[in-house]
Amino acid sequence: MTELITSGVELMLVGMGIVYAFLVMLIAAIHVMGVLVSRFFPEPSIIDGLVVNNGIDQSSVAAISVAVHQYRTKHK
Amino acid sequence: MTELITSGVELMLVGMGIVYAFLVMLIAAIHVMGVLVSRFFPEPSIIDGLVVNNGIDQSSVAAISVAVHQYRTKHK
Amino acid sequence: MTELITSGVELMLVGMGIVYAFLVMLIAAIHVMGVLVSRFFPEPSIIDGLVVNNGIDQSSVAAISVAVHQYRTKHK
Amino acid sequence: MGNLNLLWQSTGIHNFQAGQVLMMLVGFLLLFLAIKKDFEPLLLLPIGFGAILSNIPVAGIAEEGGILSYLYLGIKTGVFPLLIFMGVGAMTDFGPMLANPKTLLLGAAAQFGIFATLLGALALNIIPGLEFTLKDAAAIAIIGGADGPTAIYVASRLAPDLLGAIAVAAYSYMALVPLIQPPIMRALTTPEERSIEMQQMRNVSKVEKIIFPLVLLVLTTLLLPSAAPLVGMFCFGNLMNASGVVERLSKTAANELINIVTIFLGLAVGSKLSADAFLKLETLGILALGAIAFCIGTATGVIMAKIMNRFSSTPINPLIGAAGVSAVPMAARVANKLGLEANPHNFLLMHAMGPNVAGVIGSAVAAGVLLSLVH
Amino acid sequence: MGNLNLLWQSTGIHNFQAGQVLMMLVGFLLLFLAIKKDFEPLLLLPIGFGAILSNIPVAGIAEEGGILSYLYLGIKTGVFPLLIFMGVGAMTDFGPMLANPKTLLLGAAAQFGIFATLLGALALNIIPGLEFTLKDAAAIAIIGGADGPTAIYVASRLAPDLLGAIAVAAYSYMALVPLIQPPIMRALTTPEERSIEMQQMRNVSKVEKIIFPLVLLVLTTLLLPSAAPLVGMFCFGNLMNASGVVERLSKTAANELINIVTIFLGLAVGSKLSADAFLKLETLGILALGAIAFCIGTATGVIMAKIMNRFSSTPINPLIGAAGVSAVPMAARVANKLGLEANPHNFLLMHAMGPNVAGVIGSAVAAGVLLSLVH
Amino acid sequence: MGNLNLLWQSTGIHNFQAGQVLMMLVGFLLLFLAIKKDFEPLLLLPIGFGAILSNIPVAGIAEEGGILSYLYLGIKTGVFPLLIFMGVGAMTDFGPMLANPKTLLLGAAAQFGIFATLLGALALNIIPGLEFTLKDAAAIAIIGGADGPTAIYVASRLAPDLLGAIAVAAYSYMALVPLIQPPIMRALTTPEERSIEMQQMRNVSKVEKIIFPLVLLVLTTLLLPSAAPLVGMFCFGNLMNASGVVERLSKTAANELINIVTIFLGLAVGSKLSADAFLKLETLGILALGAIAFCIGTATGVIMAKIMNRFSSTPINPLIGAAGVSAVPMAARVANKLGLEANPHNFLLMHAMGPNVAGVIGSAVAAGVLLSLVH
Ligand code: NA
Ligand code: NA
Ligand code: NA
Repeated sequence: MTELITSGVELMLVGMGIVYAFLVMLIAAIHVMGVLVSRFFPEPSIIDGLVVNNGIDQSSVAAISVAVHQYRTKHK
Repeated sequence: MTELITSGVELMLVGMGIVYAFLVMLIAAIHVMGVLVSRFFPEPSIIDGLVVNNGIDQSSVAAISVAVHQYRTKHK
Repeated sequence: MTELITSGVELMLVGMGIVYAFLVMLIAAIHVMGVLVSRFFPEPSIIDGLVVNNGIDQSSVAAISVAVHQYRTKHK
Repeated sequence: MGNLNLLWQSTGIHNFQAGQVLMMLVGFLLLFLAIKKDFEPLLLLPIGFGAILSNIPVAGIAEEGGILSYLYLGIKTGVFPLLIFMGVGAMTDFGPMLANPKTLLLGAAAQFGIFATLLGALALNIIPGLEFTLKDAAAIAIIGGADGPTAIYVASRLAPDLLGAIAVAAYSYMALVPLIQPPIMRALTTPEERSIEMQQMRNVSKVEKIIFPLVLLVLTTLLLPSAAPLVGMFCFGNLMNASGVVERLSKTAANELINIVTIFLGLAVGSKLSADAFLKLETLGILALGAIAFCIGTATGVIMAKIMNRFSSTPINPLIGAAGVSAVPMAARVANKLGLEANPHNFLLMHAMGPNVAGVIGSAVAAGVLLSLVH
Repeated sequence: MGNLNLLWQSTGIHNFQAGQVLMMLVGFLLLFLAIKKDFEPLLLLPIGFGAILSNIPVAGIAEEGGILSYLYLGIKTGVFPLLIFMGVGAMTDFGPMLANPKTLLLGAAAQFGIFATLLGALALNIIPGLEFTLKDAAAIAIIGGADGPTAIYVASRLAPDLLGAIAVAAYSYMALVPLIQPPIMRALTTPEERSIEMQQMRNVSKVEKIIFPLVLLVLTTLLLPSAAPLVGMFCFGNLMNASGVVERLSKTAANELINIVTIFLGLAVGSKLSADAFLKLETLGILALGAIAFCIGTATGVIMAKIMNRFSSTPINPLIGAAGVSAVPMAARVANKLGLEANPHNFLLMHAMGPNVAGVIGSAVAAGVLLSLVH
Repeated sequence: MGNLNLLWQSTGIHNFQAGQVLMMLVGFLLLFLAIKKDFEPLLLLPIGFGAILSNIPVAGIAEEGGILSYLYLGIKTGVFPLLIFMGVGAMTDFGPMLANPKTLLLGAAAQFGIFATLLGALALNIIPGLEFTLKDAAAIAIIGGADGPTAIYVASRLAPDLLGAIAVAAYSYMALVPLIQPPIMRALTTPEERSIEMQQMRNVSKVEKIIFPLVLLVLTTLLLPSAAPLVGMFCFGNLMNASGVVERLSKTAANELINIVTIFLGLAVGSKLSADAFLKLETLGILALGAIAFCIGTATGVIMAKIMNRFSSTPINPLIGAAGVSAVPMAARVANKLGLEANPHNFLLMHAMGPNVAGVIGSAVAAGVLLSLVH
């Protein structure tokens, strides 16, 4: 019984230690990743994305929607 | 080794022969099928198909299409 | 042979008896359930349901509903 | 040249046996019925194709190690028919039956087709060459339940050798319901009876629809646990749908999952259409008995409705009795059609859905009786 | 009459054992919680129904040859929980966590619930009649991970006999998160702390989201390969989704496939709710320990956030620490709700998603520790 | 401390073998090709991830009892590639091929790549250290069929040890078709030939599309039943789609079912990318031979078209001959692109779909020849 509890305590200490160690290393890895990614894959300006929905009026939306519908019907 | 090559050559000749023979017979079968089908199942005039979309005007098509599109988006 | 037929007849009588007995008990159970449900879970007025669709006029509902119906019929 | 000779010895032409040719023709016939005649194509197309594949010589597609032998495990274990039953449950609306529980009696009456056929199968043993055991007879009789997965489940348990013929007969006759039933229904009813309009149905609350599958399961547990696998999976599918809280599960059960299993089940049933098992006198017997089963079930359903009219104040159109054989939803549509013929204001479809789903329960109960009494 | 007698002997009434009746009532209770109380219905409805089916006498639905015994193979092999984890991965967005990686510490802290419970389970052995081995204790402790598939996977490996109770406890307490967590969160924080608004998150690029699951997998491989099946399948699903190049696969993984497996897994878990395995003192212990695990995990998550605030310039609202137990996404919603209560401009949902998914990783890591150290 | 030591001994760092590290790098390379270069991502992403998972030390994900070992059963039994072939069948339109059956000859000619590669593999045995048996050579040769499921099916039957390398080579070269084919096509044709416009195709009736898969199956049955599993499942999928009567089944076969199987198949193929099996001289040989197979198939397809132009009045653009290798639909698109380059009014896409699907049939036939003659 006491032996079981002892291994339980040890498991708790080792376990929480590993969980913390693992996630701390993951934090480090994420930071490294962030640095590398922003150096080698610089993010394209967000403005590109915003323009997309702008120029189009409602009737075009309807037209596009018809097209999409036909496309989906055919390609399902 | 030479024996293996010999069986390889033989396999190549027999194999390509079979592939050609098979596909030539398939061509013949398709021709026969075409003749039989056009005799026993004469194709209905294509005009039948064209009439289908006639009664509805374009704007309704657009409206329905928008509705269907929304429906699909929600219920996917 | 005769023995087999005898067991067949017996099986028929017992079988139909069980089927009837089972379904008669199910009818009784449904009645009991109906009584209990209407006592403990009184049905909310059906008007609640009707109000939901109010903001939208009937013609739009009809149009969408036609579209959805056609969609479902085709894509079932 | 050795290779060419080897290849010739491995051709189908060299290896064909007459039985295989005949069974492939049976397969093509099933495809024709499915595609051209629209006979239950969802099952008969895969079954027909499975029959063709499994009778290709040399290829061994249905033999140990072939793909159809693996798919057949789903039938052997009972998993496939039960999953289909779950999906059917998820598609079933018990509303019309709950609105008018008396119609359960019609679903009960129509099961007489099952037990009469059982007797018929045993009687056929007087024909020399036919030797149906009690198990065989029970498996054949279940065709009269007009319910595909139930028939396949029972046949896989009691008479796996007859599975192919039984499944083909069950689905074929279900497809033939619009031809088989009307003459019988007309013969047993007067135009006045067929014109009877039924009272509008009460509204069934969502709570009742949720509780009902549980009630049904409890009753099955108490009285007839041998029907519990079938009824249980059906009720599970139904509860998923009726409860509305697991919509993504019930939709998958009623669509993608049932579709996948239907493909596999159909091919696997087809793999049981081998010459050895199918080209026998027994098969003719099974086909004949199946037709009789449908006729008797239809007739007893109609007669039961007429009897009930004697004792009840609210009138029942006897046509909906025929829907008690199940064959959902064709039998209900047939009742509706004949009702409209007799009286253009007589819409019976919803009223016929009651006995129609009652027939599903009824044949599952009958299956339970057979499974527990026939060993 | 022989038949009637035989039939009577095969009824459920004749064969019922008290334990089966009780377990069916447990099944009905789970259905009630799922349908009426909306307690994790996607799992508890199939589990509850599976419990009912497997306790039907005579039918043997969960015994060898019954459908539930076949479905259980998917748990025994570990395939089902791993496929669900893959689907969950395909549904998970690591964006909020990558935007604020510090929140991983909250996900770590909340796993203290797991290890405290492990100790608690061992301590409970002083109660006469309770005898949890180290394996049992570890399997019970994982309930504190608040992650269904992880709990089922670990339990199926370490203590299959306790699987039913553990799964039921795990999903029940996840459903109870909105009741369990708020009092603890309020007790450990001041209104001022709960009002803390957090800085807007940076944008996370698509490239980071693609690379992260691979980084996570590599770290797992290097440090804790015993967690690799769980973490690996999760990362695979996540990569399919994040990469955007296999949309049809990731959609199927996150919809139809996970739905099918959820139905099967739920029924199969339910099949472990037999009277023998469930109606024991152990189950009470498991339920009590599970509740404690959730409470401790919530508390340590909140406390960790408060500690971090001591050492960090950018403030963290301690409420989001409670989301570290995972229970995605309920725990994050709870944090959001309490934040809004204290300060109507305080939207914490996105901030809480970080520790929320970190908790999934944390409990998978804890699972790996347990699987590699407990034999 | 015992625990910490135990844990250290269970880390990946402690247990890594050089081969595993290399194979994980191969896995990452495949992911890079799939995600960044869009190389057949539907297969190469799962294969790459499977390769990583199966080379994680200690975890044993691909060893007996690991999830990948269970998924591999689907390949070992042949079920997965056949189900994929069924789904591909349901997505295939034989219309363009039926409109111009002569293009079947192009599909035949391109299979020369297969048999030339077979000879090449045997010839490679002169290199010390390489020892390809006839079975190995046949499995490698099928890469030249440019058809993934066919290659996996044949390799799983004849040379399971080479399965990983063969599948990777097959899918990689299919992805490389837009790079591999154009130089060969340009070298073998004049600008005038590339400018040839082809006559508009006749309309193919629905009846022909329904009957064709049956005709193909009958011919396979008569002449080459060893190809019947592949051709049969393909025709089944195609018939489900063409008949139009089982739309819900054919849609599921072409979407959810093929997606699920693709995920499983990809992971399972990846599990065969172990260091033992992959990091060998043989793999280099396989990669080299695969490239040669694609080149030869492309060339013989083009040359066949030029020969046919000598003897036929209706002109054929020789570019569409290259589509005979299959690699649907990339090869057809390549032909279309080169046609437009030479003549902006020259739309070859539809015309190239004929030889393209003919190539699928051709390589299935070639697979049948190999399976029946190589033991
Ligand atoms: Na029935
Ligand atoms: Na967790
Ligand atoms: Na090919």
